[in-house]
Amino acid sequence: MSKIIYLDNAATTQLDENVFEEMKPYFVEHYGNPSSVYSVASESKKAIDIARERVANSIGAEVSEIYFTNGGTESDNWAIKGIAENYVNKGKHIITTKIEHHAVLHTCEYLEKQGYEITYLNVDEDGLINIEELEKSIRPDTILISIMFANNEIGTIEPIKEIGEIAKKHNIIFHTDAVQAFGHVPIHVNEMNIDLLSASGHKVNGPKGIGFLYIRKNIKLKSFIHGGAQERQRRAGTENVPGIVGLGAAAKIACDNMEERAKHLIKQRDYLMEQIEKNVDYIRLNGHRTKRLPNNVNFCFRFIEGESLLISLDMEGICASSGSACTSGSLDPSHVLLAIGLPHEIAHGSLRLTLSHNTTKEELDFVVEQLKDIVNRLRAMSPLYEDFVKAQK
Amino acid sequence: MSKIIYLDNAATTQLDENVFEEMKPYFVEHYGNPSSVYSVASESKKAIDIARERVANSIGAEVSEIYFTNGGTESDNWAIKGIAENYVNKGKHIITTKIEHHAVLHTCEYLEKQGYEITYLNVDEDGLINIEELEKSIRPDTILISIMFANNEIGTIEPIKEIGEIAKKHNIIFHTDAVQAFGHVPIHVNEMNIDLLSASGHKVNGPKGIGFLYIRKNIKLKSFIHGGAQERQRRAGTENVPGIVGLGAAAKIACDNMEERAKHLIKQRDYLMEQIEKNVDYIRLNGHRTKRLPNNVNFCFRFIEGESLLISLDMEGICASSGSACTSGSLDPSHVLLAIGLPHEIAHGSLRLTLSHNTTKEELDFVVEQLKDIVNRLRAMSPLYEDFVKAQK
Amino acid sequence: MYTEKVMDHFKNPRNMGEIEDASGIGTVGNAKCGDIMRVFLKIEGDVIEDVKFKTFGCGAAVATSSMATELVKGKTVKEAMAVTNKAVMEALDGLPPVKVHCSLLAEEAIHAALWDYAQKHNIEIDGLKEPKADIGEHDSFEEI
Ligand SMILES: Cc1ncc(COP(=O)(O)O)c(C=O)c1O
Ligand SMILES: Cc1ncc(COP(=O)(O)O)c(C=O)c1O
Ligand code: FES
Ligand code: FES
Repeated sequence: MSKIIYLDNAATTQLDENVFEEMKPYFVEHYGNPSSVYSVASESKKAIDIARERVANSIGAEVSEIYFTNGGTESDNWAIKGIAENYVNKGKHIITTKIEHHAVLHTCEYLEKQGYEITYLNVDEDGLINIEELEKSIRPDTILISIMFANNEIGTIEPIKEIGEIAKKHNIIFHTDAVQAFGHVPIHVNEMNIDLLSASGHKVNGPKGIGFLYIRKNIKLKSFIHGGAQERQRRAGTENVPGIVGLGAAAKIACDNMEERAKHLIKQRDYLMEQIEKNVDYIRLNGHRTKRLPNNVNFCFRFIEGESLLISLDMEGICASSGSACTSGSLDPSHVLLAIGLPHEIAHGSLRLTLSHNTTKEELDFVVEQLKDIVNRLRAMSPLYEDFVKAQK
Repeated sequence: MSKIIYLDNAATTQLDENVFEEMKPYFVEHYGNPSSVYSVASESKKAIDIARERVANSIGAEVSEIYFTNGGTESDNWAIKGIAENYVNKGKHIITTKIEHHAVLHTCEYLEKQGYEITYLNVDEDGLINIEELEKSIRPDTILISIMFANNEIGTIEPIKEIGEIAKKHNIIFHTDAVQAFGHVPIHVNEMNIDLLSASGHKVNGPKGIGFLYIRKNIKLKSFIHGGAQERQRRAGTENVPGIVGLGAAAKIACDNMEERAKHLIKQRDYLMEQIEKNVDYIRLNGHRTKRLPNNVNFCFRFIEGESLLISLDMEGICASSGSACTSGSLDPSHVLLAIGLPHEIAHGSLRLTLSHNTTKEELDFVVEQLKDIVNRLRAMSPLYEDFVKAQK
Repeated sequence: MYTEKVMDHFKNPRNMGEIEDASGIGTVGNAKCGDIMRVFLKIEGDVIEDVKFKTFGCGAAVATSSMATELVKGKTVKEAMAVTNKAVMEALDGLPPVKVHCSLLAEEAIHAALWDYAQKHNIEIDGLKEPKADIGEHDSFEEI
């Protein structure tokens, strides 16, 4: 295993060298606390202002609508719990989907215990929600629609603009978890009628431990983390200055290069899908074939189990991920794969390959080659495959 | 203004070069998500394990009792809101003090709105709580005592061991905000009967945006940030690996050098206090003279206002802080200075100088010299001083 | 956080001090919120011949006192009445939003001194109202 082929960019990405360069001065040199009066701290303050502007520009927001957080998870928690608390007088009903990230789902489950009612929308076999079902599920006491921009496992991109229109029409606040979409596909909060948007630095070649929540001007959202007066009194805690600088730099690079990178990635992605489909039998593409993130490939390989597949790929230096129960930490395979209608035993054999803009065609060819061998080897080991073959005869 | 004299180490500290060196490989090189299966991610996992062990060692805790957070503020929020939620069946009464950091106070105020009852203990003129008052305020429905280890403004160290004994005797959970004490004074969670402890990296020459919460094994504390299964399912969100590494390294360096540094700092601190008292009239030492953080000096200078003092010091390259209303962002001066019994106009003229282990005697001499001139200049400008002088005649 | 002009007036305050035989003295502010400003006026004929101030307050409070006294010096009483806190802020190239209230104090202090002058000389000044925040002499000093 000499060379590593990293195809797990939906889990986390490599920090961009240029981003790191921008961060560096804010560790040891400009360490001042941005809340301080003296001029030494003004370097930190200025750096945060620039980062906030870059982030705001990247989603068509105003500077004053960006609030830095510790990551996508905190942003999701803040948005959902915050709206639940602030608008409780209007109602206790929230609409979301069955395929959200756990940061949204577990937050919703927490709220259910507090007496809130949550509607979990179904998705079709490609992972798309149904706009009519959404509209029908709106009630007079609905206070929030929280639907992810793009799914982290199967890559499907939801019809955000249509969802925003529905939300606006019914005067309901719309939050979207854009952790996977931010920096990868165009986002415009006004055109899409998004009221709240979560994103995370480390998914776009930025640093870990930093993210933001976009909060539209008119939205009442109290603090989730109480304390000092940072972030215009809405998010307490000494600012992670290098992290914020890194997020700003990453947002700028991602947006400046988005079109070009997406074009390249989509070509790579479609090539990889095509090659896998050409070389391996009994597989199923997960997620919508075109309405998907430019870097996401996800297949189920029947008769085999995901963790075995991952370990085998790892032995060849290939980093990937799976929604199998054996990797999910629970006894069930990924809730996303179940929601798109896969039976347990098929969901078990899922493999997610998420590319970066640096992924080469040679790497993809190597992966397909290895995958073919590994799948054959694991199937030869599989009693399910044996049964299947016997039944065929 | 060629050289900067940074005497605001209670606000934030300079990142230690050696700490930064330890962090560096985890930005661009070892960027794997520690939750991943493949071996590339094992570097991140190992690094987190080492950091957790270092942090645990620094407070005499077990490795499994350390949970990484985004900073002191999050730790305080989690501890207090978490206990409030988990032990609500036992009662809704919490005891804290009037001099806590806003991260504790504003969290308690939030809980008051949710129907909890909070007792805010008084402190004496030195900022010390009264153990008997504490014991008397305990009720059958008291679920938490949250008292800071050392105060961030006046540096007073509370009688933590005695508080721990009282808490244990009455079987009440004891949380301490040790953000200012951690790494500066010895902490032992078992000897001191501490059940929950908050700390932050950037106050001990570690990075910003990282901290931890110590949670004693038997304490039931649910998640505050919901989502993925990180931190043994108790704190969701992709780990800030370089931040965690930096916190671990900073904790180790701080503890390895604590004795030596504290000895040196106390000498410096006492020298600074002595020199100021010798050179400037009409002043008051804030905080206890000996039961105080090794690096904290805090005086009120009568007839002058803190922000003017800070700006004037800044012009000489000296970074300091004040609890004056004009710097507090509210119309009142620091709640801590009011709690130790200072009238508003005297609280206005407070100055906090917090040293680092690198502070030199020459720097302190320069500061005293400047301070003397500045105080004279500002008093010459002050209508209050004019009135005072006239009244003296 | 402050403009260069603000810093300049903070560092080198113009007209700082007292006038022994002032025609009018005004002290405004509130020890509770930190700001106390005292203005001394020397008025001859209808002209402000000299002006001095003393201020207990933040950098913005000192700078606005300094600038306000500059702006009224040599002016007629009527012209001095037209010096608003906005004019003072503009002359300082602006203040941070949280510091706008400090500039109001400068305007009030000048008005209070003019009021004192008008009272002593039994005249009426157009548009001048009794200062609401004149705290006069400071008489209580807690020992520390
Ligand atoms: C869709 C989605 N939401 C939220 C998160 C959580 O982000 P973070 O781990 O940065 O807090 C992730 C990533 O894990 C994600 O993919
Ligand atoms: C005593 C105390 N508690 C809590 C905090 C909050 O820590 P952080 O800003 O790192 O979240 C601070 C520092 O500002 C502090 O001094
Ligand atoms: S077979 Fe071992 S965890 Fe699934
Ligand atoms: S005098 Fe207090 S803020 Fe200006």
